[in-house]
Amino acid sequence: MSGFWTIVRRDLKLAQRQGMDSYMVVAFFVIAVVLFPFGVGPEANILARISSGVIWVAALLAAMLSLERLFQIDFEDGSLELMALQPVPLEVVVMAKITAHWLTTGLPLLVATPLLAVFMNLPYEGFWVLVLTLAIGTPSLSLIGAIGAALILGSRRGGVLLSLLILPLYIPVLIFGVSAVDGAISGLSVKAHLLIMAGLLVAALPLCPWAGAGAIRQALET
Amino acid sequence: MIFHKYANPNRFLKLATTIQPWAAGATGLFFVTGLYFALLASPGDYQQGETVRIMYVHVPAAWMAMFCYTAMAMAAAVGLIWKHPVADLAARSTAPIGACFTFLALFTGSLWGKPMWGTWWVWDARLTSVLILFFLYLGYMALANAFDDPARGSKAAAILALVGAVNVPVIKFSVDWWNTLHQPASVVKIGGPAIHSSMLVPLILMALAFKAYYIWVLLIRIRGEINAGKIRALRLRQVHGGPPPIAARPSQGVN
Amino acid sequence: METLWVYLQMGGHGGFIWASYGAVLVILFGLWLISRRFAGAVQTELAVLDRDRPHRQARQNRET
Amino acid sequence: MVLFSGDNLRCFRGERTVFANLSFCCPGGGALLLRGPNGTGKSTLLRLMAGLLKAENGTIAWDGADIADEPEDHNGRLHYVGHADAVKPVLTVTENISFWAALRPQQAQISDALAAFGIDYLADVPGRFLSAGQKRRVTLARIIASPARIWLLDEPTTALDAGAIVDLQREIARHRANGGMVIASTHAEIGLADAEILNLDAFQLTEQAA
Repeated sequence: MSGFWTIVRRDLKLAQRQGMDSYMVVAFFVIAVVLFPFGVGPEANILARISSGVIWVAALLAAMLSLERLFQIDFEDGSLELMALQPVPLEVVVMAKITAHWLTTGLPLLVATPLLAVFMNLPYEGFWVLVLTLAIGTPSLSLIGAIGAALILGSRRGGVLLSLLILPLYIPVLIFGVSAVDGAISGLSVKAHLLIMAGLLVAALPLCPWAGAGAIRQALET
Repeated sequence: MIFHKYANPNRFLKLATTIQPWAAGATGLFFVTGLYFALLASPGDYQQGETVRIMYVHVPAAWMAMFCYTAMAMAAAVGLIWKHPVADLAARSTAPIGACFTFLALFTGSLWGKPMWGTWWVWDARLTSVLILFFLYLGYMALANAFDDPARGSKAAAILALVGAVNVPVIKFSVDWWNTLHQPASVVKIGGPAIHSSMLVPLILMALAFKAYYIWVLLIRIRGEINAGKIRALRLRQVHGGPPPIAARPSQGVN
Repeated sequence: METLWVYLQMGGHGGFIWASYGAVLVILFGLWLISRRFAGAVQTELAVLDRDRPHRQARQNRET
Repeated sequence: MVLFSGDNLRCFRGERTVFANLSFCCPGGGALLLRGPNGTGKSTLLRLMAGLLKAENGTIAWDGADIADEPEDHNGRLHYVGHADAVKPVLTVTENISFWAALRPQQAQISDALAAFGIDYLADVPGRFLSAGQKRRVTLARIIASPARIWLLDEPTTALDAGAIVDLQREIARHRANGGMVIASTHAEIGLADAEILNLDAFQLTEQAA
């Protein structure tokens, strides 16, 4: 387990020294959401109606933005193959990198969400549910995205390819995230939605590091 | 036992050359009879009128869309687990065929929807999941062709196909759930409980035609892929073979 | 002539029906054509390479 | 006595057979030098020994046990130096080295490792300021910073100057005196005069057999 935290700490340190990444993701998130009032008009009730969906979609795109570099840099400078040659199982390495990714991108998104909820006129009833669904949902996004990030290693066109691979897989998380918020706004119970989202996360926790490690192993075979 | 890389593909090539004419013949036969029944020998539906004829291509195409994805995922699994070279190529060759059928299912569905529902597209659960399936095919094909080494592309794409296969039921479930929340008002339940036998005949014939077509084109594509692999091996040998080996060791004869 | 026209109209929905069948035929034929072209091109290239191989070997043998 | 050995290896990569019928054997304190022209699979063999690649045929064993059975155990007893240096530009030399050492069960003094390659004066310099040769020294210091029995060195002398090669010679001699093994592909003189030489040219497949 010490290997896990060693890698998490190192990735956080790298993110902090290289700077920008977290800010970029949050800035993208905010700007993407702010574009919508310009697109659909400033009527408060229309914004309120679409707010949960817009915030979720923007969060999803923002989380994906930084995924391309999750393994890419370590792959290019040889760090990834050295990590595969440590006594730490590669699945643990992948899990550690996903954790660091979530801490540097998912968490800042969560912090920025209340501000955007106010911008988008989100009804008060949906406010905390939105934050809660993002808290449960963004780790799933990082986990699923890691598979895509591992698969594109060494390919010719990384970024665009990644979105094509990952976005369809994100749809379930998006559906349950948004419908939980909508349910809360119209006064329904959101327990079922949240439980399903938690279920998705629990299923992704073992499966995604495993698949990601498999993808990295075959990428290192070249 | 030394596993020779091209022993299997060569045997497969022989098999393919025998099957291929039969598959071609079956495709032609089923297509002609299927089209005859679908367009001439079957009556219009009392409820949907002549537009029911679209069903004879739409439904088999949707079946094939699902079937091809399953076949692709299974071939990918075989390729990953048993490292069977032909399985990799089969998965890779299935993808474009599956994508074409998926596109046809969407396109004909849209053409059916306009006269039936008065709109080209509804976010009905079935249409939506087929649309996502189409995206999964596109992602698979893009990944499989994104590497300089095709073997590497096949492996990466195989993992994606399996991840997708795990996800397809989840996506289906979530789309169904989503759809019941946002039920569009205009959807008419199609098909009905009992399907008349006069409609069943063209439906089955077209389904068989599509399946035979799949086998036929699949064999053509796999044959192409195998030969492309041989070409790459020959080219690589030109590059890496360099000067002829000095000492041909006796133990390395043809195995 | 009249009956053919009635038949082609398909009770007013002819456009949709013929477009569906047309799309099916065009796409399936197109995919078949592309696949065949690909397989054919590869086969030709392989034949050319195979033909050249004995020459290369013979030349190498002469040199050694 | 422990033995690191490979038996009847055949490797298929990038759609061609790189080598076949290759066997090797390296006892504790021993050294193996891989020779052969470009493209004969020296790097491939080292990656195979590290467990990054899987052989088409044949096994690699440590003390008689297949390394594929317990890959993490095998990782714990080897160091691999490949073509890439894996030096992070934003981390200092010490941070770079201590990260890799921290992932391993045994650790030596980082300062000793730096001193061994004469880069102790660079300890607090971020990686982005280092020259190619200095980065190489950092990579080599990494393998000193945590002891491991097997050193797999793929062209370790790339970008190294004469002084650094002397350092490498001394460290290899010390490593072997402690019972370590060195398997290297290089044409430079790195104190492996008594090493067994494995010429990969002998394991190429002939045209008709391939």
